Amino acid sequence: MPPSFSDKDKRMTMEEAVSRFVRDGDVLYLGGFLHGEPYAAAHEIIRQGKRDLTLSTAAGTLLVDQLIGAGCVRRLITSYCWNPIPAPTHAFRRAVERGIPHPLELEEYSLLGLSLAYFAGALNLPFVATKTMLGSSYLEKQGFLGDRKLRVMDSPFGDGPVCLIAPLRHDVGIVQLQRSDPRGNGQAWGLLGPTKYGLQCCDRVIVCAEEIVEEDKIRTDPNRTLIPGFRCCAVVEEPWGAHPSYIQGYYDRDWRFAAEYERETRTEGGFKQFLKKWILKTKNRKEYLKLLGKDRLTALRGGRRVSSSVSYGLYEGFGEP
Amino acid sequence: MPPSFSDKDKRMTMEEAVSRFVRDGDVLYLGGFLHGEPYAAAHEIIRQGKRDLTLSTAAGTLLVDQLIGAGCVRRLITSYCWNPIPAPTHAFRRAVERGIPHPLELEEYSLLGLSLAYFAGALNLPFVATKTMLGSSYLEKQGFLGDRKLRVMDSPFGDGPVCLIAPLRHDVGIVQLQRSDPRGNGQAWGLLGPTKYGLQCCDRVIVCAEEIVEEDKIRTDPNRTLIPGFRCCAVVEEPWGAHPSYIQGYYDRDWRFAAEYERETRTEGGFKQFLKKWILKTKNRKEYLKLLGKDRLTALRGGRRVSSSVSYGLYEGFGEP
Amino acid sequence: MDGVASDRKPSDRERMVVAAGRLIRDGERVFVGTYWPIPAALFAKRSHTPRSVLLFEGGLVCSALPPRIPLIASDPTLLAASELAGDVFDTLGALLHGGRADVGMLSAHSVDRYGNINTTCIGPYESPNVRLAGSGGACDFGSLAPRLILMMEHDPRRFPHRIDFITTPGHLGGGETRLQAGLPPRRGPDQVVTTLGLFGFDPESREMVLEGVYPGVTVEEVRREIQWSLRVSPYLVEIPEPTEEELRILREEVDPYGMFLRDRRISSTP
Amino acid sequence: MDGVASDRKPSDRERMVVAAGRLIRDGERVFVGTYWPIPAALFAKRSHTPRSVLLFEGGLVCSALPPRIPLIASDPTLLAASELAGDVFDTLGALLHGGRADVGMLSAHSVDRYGNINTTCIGPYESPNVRLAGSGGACDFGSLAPRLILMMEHDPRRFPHRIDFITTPGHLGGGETRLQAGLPPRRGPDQVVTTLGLFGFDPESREMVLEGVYPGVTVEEVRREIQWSLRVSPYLVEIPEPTEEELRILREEVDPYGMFLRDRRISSTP
Repeated sequence: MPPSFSDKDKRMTMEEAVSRFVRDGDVLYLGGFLHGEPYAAAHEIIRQGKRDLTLSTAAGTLLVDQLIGAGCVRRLITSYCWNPIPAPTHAFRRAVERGIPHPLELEEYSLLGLSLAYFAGALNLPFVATKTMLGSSYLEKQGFLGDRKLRVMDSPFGDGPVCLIAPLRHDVGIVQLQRSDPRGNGQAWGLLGPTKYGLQCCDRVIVCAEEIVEEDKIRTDPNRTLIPGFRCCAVVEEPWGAHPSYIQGYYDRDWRFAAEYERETRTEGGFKQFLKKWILKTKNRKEYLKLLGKDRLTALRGGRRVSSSVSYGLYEGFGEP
Repeated sequence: MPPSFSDKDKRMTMEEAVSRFVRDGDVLYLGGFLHGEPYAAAHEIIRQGKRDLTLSTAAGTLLVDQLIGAGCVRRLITSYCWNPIPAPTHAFRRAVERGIPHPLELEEYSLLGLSLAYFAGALNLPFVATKTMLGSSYLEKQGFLGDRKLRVMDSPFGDGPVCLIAPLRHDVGIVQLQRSDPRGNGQAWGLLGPTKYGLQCCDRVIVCAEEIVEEDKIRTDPNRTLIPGFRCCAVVEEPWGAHPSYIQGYYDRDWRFAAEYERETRTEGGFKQFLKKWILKTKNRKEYLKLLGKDRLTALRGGRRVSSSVSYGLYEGFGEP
Repeated sequence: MDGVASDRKPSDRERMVVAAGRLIRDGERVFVGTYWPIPAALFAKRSHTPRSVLLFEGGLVCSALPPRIPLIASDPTLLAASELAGDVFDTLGALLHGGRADVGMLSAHSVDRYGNINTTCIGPYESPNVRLAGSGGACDFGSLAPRLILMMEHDPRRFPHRIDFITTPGHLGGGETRLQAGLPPRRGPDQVVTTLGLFGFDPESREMVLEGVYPGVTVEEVRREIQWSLRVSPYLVEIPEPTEEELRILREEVDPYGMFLRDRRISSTP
Repeated sequence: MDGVASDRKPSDRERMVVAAGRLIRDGERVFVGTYWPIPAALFAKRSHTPRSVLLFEGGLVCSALPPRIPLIASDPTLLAASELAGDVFDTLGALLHGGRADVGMLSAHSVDRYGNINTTCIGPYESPNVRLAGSGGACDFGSLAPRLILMMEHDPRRFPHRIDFITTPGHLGGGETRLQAGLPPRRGPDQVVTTLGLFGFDPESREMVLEGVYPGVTVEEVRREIQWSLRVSPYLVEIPEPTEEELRILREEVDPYGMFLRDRRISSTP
């Protein structure tokens, strides 16, 4: 049983969070679904040279590409890996096609299939049965999970062949979201993907937030909380931590960056230069943002569109009518 | 494939909604989990004398008791039926113990088991596997669902015996929640129980809301929407529609009412008097509330505790940086 | 608020609530069932487990104190104390079935010698003499909680030779039978706290064993309340009376209106 | 915003987007895959399906128009048009697997004669010559959508004799093979809209059949783009050119920046 961290202020730097809680060989879950990808955390993982990770994420983009190209990843669990502009993620391709910088083992699902595997892992269900993926090559091409991934059987309830999906489990998970309190009660809004269930599969959760707010503010709207604070081991305040992905209400996706990345990383040498410039030579997120420049950030801020507030009520005593 | 109702104003009276969309013999899902129980709708079902319903709900309370005592229910799918004060729900007991007003067939699960059956029904999954309920009598006492409810098998992934839960499906579902737009994009906050999944199992959904608001207001905070409007067939504006249950932020549970109900309905005659006074002799919710009295309602209003608002951002063009 | 003075002698129920509360350790994540677990968990939180987190089956995670005592596990007052409000899968799903909670607390109607709980029916299921509430989340607590504490008021009918329906699995037939049924290892009821004393379970046979009694309660008195031939621990202890401070917390802070302790919740004007 | 005037001749891509959009009926609940389905679904909504509801795999339900054209299915601009923002289970789960949507639209990399789609790899899976993106929600669309429309730009490599990986099941080996695999009945690809014309599937053999070509396109031209021996419908039609109004909507309202239609999305300064 993992320990309870419920009552502690768990704020720390990204450097400390990654150094303490991400270990070589871990099964590492990265939250987000094109929205809310934890780039700042991934860059710190690259800086610290973590190795032999099994990466699990709903959909890989530049983020996964960078971790692969930097040599951190030995195995990848995902539904997808591509640059959304759309174009290839070249480091991913080099790894799969040519074993550069080293071979990559794959375990793939459809997005719904993977989300169900996360759901099963979150609840520790023995498996979930589905009709998706039947007839596809996913049933034949099982990778390093072997027979602990999918099985086809005849439904005992008479629905014909069904696909059984086994639970996934993660050692550590990282999410970048809008706000959190110092204990890790993280809140997210906008498109949520399968992030809640992916995180719930994790023994340790690192919450990276655009803003740290008081616990009382979290309690004004507890329906937005993705995962309870006691499931969290570290809280990192990291504004712009999802760039070039986006955080709903905070900043837009940096489309130009994705297009530049695609061109610059077509060769191994180009990728190494990118890596050096944006990740290895920047000590932390602050330096990365400085390199990016204020104007670029300003251009990515959208307009404000504010939610109507609601009342949760206050029920204090047992008065007479 | 049920038709799309996406673009219509579906507001109508409770009388019309129940008369058009709840049919004798239906499998009827009632939303809520002690919070947000749709009393106004249930009372209208009693007034219209609907018969032979199969009632499905996460936890039965006075609401289910009244529908049973009034003779509307032939079969009940639930995890629980009791008066939360706590005390027996006497009409439920009379039906089960003595077949009054007529026998009641039961199909019971644990709350998590039932929630998983709703989840499977919502997604139309062939089944879900779990470790809960193993060793309990729920495995032996399968009722009218027969072998379309639960099965125990050895997990092909090597987890020993597991319990397979088949999906549940509902003809029509009713939910009482905080607010909705005229198309049925209903929003709820507070404790959510398994209501989202229970509703998603329904072919027709009746949304009863404390308030009807503009569609634009719903769009300021789309993360609160429980189920999309196109899944909804009728929208009823029904303030205090959950009394004596509660709606978070609108009114408290009427504990005194539950205690009075318990005493008054111990006998069949007492139940009939209650039924006459509160349901049959009131033509609609307005008359019920009048009978209850303004002072009693006022006493149930809690204080206000307002959520901090958040921005979803506005992303309009593709400007140069 | 009459009679909250801490010099009044503790009632049986107060002893039970305090004894159950003392079993909770600080920082634990506690699944709180409806009825007696509510004052017990809140008592613990106000006395010695300020960092415990209270979990409720309908989807709430609370590490703060609610403005008033909740009357059920789905009371609207809890939202002011919640850092997470979600659905059944957030709590019973990811925390209980997912194995991320520490302990569950349940009120039980009747229990057999292996801690199997019946809250469904007396007599045959299909045509019972007395029909009871059913499970709610109780069966889930019993199936899955790593540690399980039951709370019960005494009455010989509540401790029968055999129960007619296993609503919540305890140790089933004792020994390894629970494991054989496929339930997760190292779980099942650990303690039963009643209005007379405290019971544990034999680590081999999994049979209920009397381990403690309140001051002035005799083993014979307990045996009279239990239909089977009760085993008594060789290390039977006297459970210390609630301290003055414990009583003060319970009466003045946890349940000042006497909703649970003086049955005010079931009078018509609470 | 150069060149939006509707007197410019329609491009192949514009023909494809308009032809695909025309297949959507008003009020339909449309799963919109990333890339070409985005302008096609928005074109339909702005021209003849104002009441269609756009569904996105990550958890969005939108019946309003977004402030700008979304570049992917998870674009932040969509939140201003969404009446529901949730998770994968709200859309791919309850609406797609749950059977509450009408149609799915997908961009495909390559497709075989039975409409099976490969977006995973060319060459053996374990050591491919070319590695592609993978499924995302595409396999789910193909497995489950009651009606499925594929969109593809022509290139003979995109219509090979056989594909190396079934990312998204079409009609598998044709005939009843899809049903035999356990996939839900009455599903699988219905139409393939390309930059040359429109294909359907034979109701018995489930083989792709050319059903329409754009003005000026010959059957021979289409055959050259397809590696297998293509069947042509005896009722082959000429697909009407986009009308002036359709082109105006597409160029001025749907994609005024040319993000899709003039590849502005992949230039470095969008």
